[in-house]
Amino acid sequence: MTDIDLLPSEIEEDLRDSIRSLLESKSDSAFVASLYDDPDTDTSALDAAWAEELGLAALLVPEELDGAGATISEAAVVSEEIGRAVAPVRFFSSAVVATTLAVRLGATELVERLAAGEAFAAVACPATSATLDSGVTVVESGEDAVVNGTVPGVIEAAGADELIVVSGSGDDTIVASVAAADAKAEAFLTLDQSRRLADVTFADAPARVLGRGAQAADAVRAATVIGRTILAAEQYGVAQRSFDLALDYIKERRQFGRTIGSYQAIKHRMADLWLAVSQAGAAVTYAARVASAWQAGEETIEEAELCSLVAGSYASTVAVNAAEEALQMHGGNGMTWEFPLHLYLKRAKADELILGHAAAQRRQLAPLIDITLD
Amino acid sequence: MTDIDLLPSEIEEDLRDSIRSLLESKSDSAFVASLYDDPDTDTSALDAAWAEELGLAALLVPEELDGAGATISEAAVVSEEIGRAVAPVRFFSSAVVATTLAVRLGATELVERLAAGEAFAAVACPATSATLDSGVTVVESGEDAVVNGTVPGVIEAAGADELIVVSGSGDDTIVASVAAADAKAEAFLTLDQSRRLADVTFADAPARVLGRGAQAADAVRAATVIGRTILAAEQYGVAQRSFDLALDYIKERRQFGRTIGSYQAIKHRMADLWLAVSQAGAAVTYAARVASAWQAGEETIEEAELCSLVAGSYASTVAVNAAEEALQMHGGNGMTWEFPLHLYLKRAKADELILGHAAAQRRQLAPLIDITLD
Amino acid sequence: MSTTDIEQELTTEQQAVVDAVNAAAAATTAEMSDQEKYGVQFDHGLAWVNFPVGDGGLGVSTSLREFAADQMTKAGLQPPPRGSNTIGFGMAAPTIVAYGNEEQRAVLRKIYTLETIFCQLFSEPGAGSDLAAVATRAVRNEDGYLINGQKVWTSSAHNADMAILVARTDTEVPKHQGLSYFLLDMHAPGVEVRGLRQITGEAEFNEVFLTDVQIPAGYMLGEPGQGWKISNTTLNNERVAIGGGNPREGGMIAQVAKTWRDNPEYRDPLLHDELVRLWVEVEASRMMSERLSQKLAAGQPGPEGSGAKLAFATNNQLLSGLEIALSGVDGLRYDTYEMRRPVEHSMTGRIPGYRYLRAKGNSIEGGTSEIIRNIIAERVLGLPGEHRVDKDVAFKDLPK
Amino acid sequence: MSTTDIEQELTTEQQAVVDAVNAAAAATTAEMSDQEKYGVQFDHGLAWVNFPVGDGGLGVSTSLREFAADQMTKAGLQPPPRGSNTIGFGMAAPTIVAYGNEEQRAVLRKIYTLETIFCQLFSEPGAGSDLAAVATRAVRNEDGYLINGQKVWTSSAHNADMAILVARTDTEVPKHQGLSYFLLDMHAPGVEVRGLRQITGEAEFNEVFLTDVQIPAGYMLGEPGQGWKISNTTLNNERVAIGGGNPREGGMIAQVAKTWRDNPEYRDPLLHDELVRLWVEVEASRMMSERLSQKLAAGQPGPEGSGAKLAFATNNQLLSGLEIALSGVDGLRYDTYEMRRPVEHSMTGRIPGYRYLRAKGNSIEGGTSEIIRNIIAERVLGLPGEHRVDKDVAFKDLPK
Repeated sequence: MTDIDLLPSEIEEDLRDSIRSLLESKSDSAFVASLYDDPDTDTSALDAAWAEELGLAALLVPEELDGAGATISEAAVVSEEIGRAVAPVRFFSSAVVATTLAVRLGATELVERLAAGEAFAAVACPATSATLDSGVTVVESGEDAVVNGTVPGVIEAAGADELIVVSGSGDDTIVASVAAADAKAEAFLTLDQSRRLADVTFADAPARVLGRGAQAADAVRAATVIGRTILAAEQYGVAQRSFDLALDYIKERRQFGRTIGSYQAIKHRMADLWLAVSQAGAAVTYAARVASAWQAGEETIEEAELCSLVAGSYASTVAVNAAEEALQMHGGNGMTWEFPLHLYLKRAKADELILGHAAAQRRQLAPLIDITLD
Repeated sequence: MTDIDLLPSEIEEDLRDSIRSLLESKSDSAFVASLYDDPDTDTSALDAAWAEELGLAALLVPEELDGAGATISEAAVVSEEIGRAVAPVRFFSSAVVATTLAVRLGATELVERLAAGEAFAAVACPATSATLDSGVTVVESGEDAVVNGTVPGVIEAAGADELIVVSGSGDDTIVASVAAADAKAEAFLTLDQSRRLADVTFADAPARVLGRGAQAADAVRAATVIGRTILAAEQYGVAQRSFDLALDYIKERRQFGRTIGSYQAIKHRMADLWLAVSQAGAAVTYAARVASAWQAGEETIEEAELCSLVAGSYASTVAVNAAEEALQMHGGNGMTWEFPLHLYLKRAKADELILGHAAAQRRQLAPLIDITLD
Repeated sequence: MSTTDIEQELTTEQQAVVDAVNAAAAATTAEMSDQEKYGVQFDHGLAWVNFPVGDGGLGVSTSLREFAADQMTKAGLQPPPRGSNTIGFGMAAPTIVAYGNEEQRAVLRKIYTLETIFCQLFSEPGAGSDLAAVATRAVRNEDGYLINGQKVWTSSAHNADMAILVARTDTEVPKHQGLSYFLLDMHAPGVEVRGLRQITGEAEFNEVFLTDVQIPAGYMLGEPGQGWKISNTTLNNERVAIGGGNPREGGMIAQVAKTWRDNPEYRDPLLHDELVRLWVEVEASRMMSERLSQKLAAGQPGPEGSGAKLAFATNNQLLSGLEIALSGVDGLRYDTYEMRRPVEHSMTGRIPGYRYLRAKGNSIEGGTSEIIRNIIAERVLGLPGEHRVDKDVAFKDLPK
Repeated sequence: MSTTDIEQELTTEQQAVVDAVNAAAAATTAEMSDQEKYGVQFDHGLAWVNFPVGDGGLGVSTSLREFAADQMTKAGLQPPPRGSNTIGFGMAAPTIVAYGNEEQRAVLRKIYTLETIFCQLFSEPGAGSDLAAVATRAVRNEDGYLINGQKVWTSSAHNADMAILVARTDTEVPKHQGLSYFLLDMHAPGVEVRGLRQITGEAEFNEVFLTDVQIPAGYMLGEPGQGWKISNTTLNNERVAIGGGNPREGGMIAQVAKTWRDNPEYRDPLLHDELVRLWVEVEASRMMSERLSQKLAAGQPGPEGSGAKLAFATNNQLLSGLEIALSGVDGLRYDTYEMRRPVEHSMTGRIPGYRYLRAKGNSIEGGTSEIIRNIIAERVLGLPGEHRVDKDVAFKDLPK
């Protein structure tokens, strides 16, 4: 194992400031709440701001493809801030998972459109699936293919310009891309409206093959490991902000003449929660640094995968606990639409299932740490 | 489902008083602790007192066999008191499980010896097994049989006069009895010295067949259901007494000028624990009453089995939690040999594994409540 | 168990009930409106048999209520649905009969006949668990009292005709001493009701803004300063009677077990164990409630009621959280976030996401789980109360 | 990272260390006893380089301790094993150098040469978490102080020559003000040491009974009434430096993972998930400690230390409890309950039952988990302290 530096770099802190102030100005909690009342709320200004102006769509694109060539750690900081703001930003689905697939498969033209913020892509797998597999039929013919089937609950498929389909495993893996116009993506009302889902139907949809075989399988694995790491960072952001909101509230709110933060039962629960959130933060930073080291050729993908599963399974549970505890500490106010807590609860609960729930992730981790059931 | 009365009967309360005062006089915590220092401490006076004088060895023996013909509910009260006193009393192994087998198989002569308190019996299965199966070879020849094999960790095998062997399942079930002199029972030092275990070896041991086939299988099932119910009652007794000890302590012990029971974090944990212990008590009483109704022909064995698994899986976890919490609330004093808490912790932890840990019991329960995995 | 043996001799009180039922049945005709029929029942003392004669009762013991209900059913007398006036029946009536003067008690008949629907104006943004922190002012003037303030968590306020109200008449004394208890006409000028939107999207409850609302002096229940004492009478009546006789696998566990059975594709050993574990928790809790109801029937009140509320909240939250994971992508579908005002809420009618969100309120409404744990620790276990800093300070001097 | 580049210019302080090491090496001969060699190191200021000259130090900054250790190793100078005098090195020496007069500081050399082994007499049966409740009396007489009382949880008391002692010199003032700090000769008449048997069977710690023990007046450290302040200096030194650089799957998790791997017959999907979940917990906790040690190295102290202690206790207890279930019948075998006095305890050398019982102490020793949660809530999160009733009352008037 390499020595992993866990303290924030100056670049990361600058990036954090940029994305935080962008989200504060363009995606405050009232804006996020408006997506629940009107799913068609216009988010194009926000899209342009993060993807193009701040250049985050190109963050993980290598410099040789005119991207920023940033590290996974830098992307994790962005994701953490998105979690803190429960922002309706397609960073995870388009700029991380889809972009990683496109970069790794050398789909240069697609990478360029994504990096420029001109287009967004979504990987067509069910939001709650532990893998990126689309579960549809892909019939190849040279560089082209035809796709048939339905994928329920695809993250941010509505409004995406390209839908990436993953089929098969190992040497039989195929990754193909379908233009949005050639598929039907029906968005539905989601528990968490800050990350909308859609049912996607492909009916003899024409597709372009981006990769196949072992190379495609490697790309899918890389996108999964990186995606899980970035998602864990988001979950940590949700957890930390929920905790902060609760801490602020209990320091102010008085009942029986004392702040409720002076009651020992509350204090002890907050101490336990602080520990859990702090550990989640450390695990996430560690996973992101290891993934960065792997990207730089200084670490194995096995280690990056292991750390992503540690961070993912841990942060996913902590985020839900933090949002639930924060709501309870707000008492009746926590149950109101007016307070922003519900936005965190909904995001945390939906995030908990993305790329597999915690127990499913632990089952993936088990063989990597030689604690097998059979 | 019949209407189950959950309030104590007068007979039960009288029985409770008798066994409690017997254990207070003959098996206080100093006596129990002495079994850790000298495993050969003489318990014959205690054996005579509960088994013969109080007649508890005959409690579950039908009146037509000169027993007390008591209900499972009455036996559960005895067991609860044994748990409250962490008494080294072979009620569960000999007077409940072995006696139920002998009664159900019509082994009249054995029943009479057991009922009179002249002899004690143990079922030769590993303490932590979810079934009574001995896992040894039994070769029949008419009413006789020969037994070969080793059974690790048999409850109270050392000092038993008869070892009951269970082999096979369904129509292939055989239950046989081996005289202690014909087997080798090596007691070992046990985490919980109030219920000692022994490794038992049968080498061409002559045995008497008590029952075979479906009748034997039914008897084994009945003994398992009743045994689990009685064990759950003991676990509830351990839990309730651990809770009581903690409550007494935190009302007296002062730190920082206040009783530690005045600190809200402690209060809330005690409230949660009170709830769990109270629910365990209700589940145990319910299971015992249903088992009594089944014995009286007014309930099905399926319902008795279901309730025994509810009570068993629940009380087993609660007892460990209660003993652990009680120890923590005693601070440093809880870690000392001088305070009796460790006796409860050790009994609760060992009991947790008897007849299968809680998750194993839940797996047995699942099909009975139509929540199956496959 | 509750039906008397017909052969058995009736007690004097039972006989009084039987006589009243017979008389009411004789006085009831098929042509009467429901309201008129309820009026006949009230006038014969069958509204609340334990209330005094003239207030809708017969002055018999409370334990005869169930007997009276049975007799009424047998005689074909249909009582009004309590759910149409929950606060009226459950909170206003017992409080008014205990503290109201003759004029005030006149409303009892209208409560029973459903002419006057009640709501409750107790909680405030700054007074939740700590009800005695009520800041709504009631200032004496020549016409009575002028009310100003804001109330919250009021159910059915938009349908209510009258309210029971706690307001502060004196800020110079400690907080528990300066409260008074009023009846309030919800149609009076200055009463504004707004739906309070919840995290589920809908508004089961309301905020009520009271701006220069004039109340006649005669609308005060009891004496000035008795508000805390009287409101505790009301809240003690709020405590839901613990069921007993609940079916196995009822409520939320039934819903989630059904989801499990209906969705084999998302089964998983961990989720399986968690579901069975919660099934056992709910069953153990049910048995504790069953025991409590048997104790109550045997005249032995027990402390398990608070425990049942705590267990209910915890189990509902864990189960509804689990159900989402058991539903795959469908667990993330939501039906509607539209701001609606439901007549009543049901945990089983909608989707897993709604149940998950709504169940979060179970550990807050009717006393937070933290307050319940305090109650168990102090009243059941006999542990010391929390340190209080607000007992001897004038309300106006307390930090807000 | 800590070794300096040889090419690099040495600072003045570093040069002083190098000079002292060279001089000590020159003064050390192969014929010397270990004790003599340690004496040479002390006399050259290499015992604790940050201590003043004459007290075993060179008066350089604390950060040079690691540099000095490296230089000594390079020069072949072997320091004494700290584990042979843990309390002497870790607690007594820093306190004595801070508060001791010249005569008292003379013991520093004997601590370093291992001639004087120290133990600590702070906790009492009635003063655990609440150390300021110490009731052991120190009464002034013409020969100094007469000590009476009982101490508990004293490790190595039966091997110790000297103790650091907190006792009460004044009962008329509030509890924190009446304490004083002493050195005590453990061989003095009236000092009785008894092993304190633990739930594991053995006695790692002792009770120490002090009956009319006479202490010279010169054995008091600091002034009368300074005991609380000085003992806090000591306890701050007790805080174990959080490791950093700990290996993955170290300690208890290594043991339990091994048990899993070695016992395929008891595997079960639930126990499996619980083990992997705890593996993840321990790994997350390790990463938090790793980050803390990096922050400390970068001069940014962080609050994670208390969290690491809390997590350690919880994880050890859950893991050791799980290990018993993973071991089947073997989980119930115990090796010995004999009352022994182990030199040191190890979690990995014995059987699962021992680990389960011993780990229960992890949430009590060195500050209970309840105290740690208070510390996190108050010092890290800035929440209010607990209500105190004992701050302004004379010790003699406090309820005991």
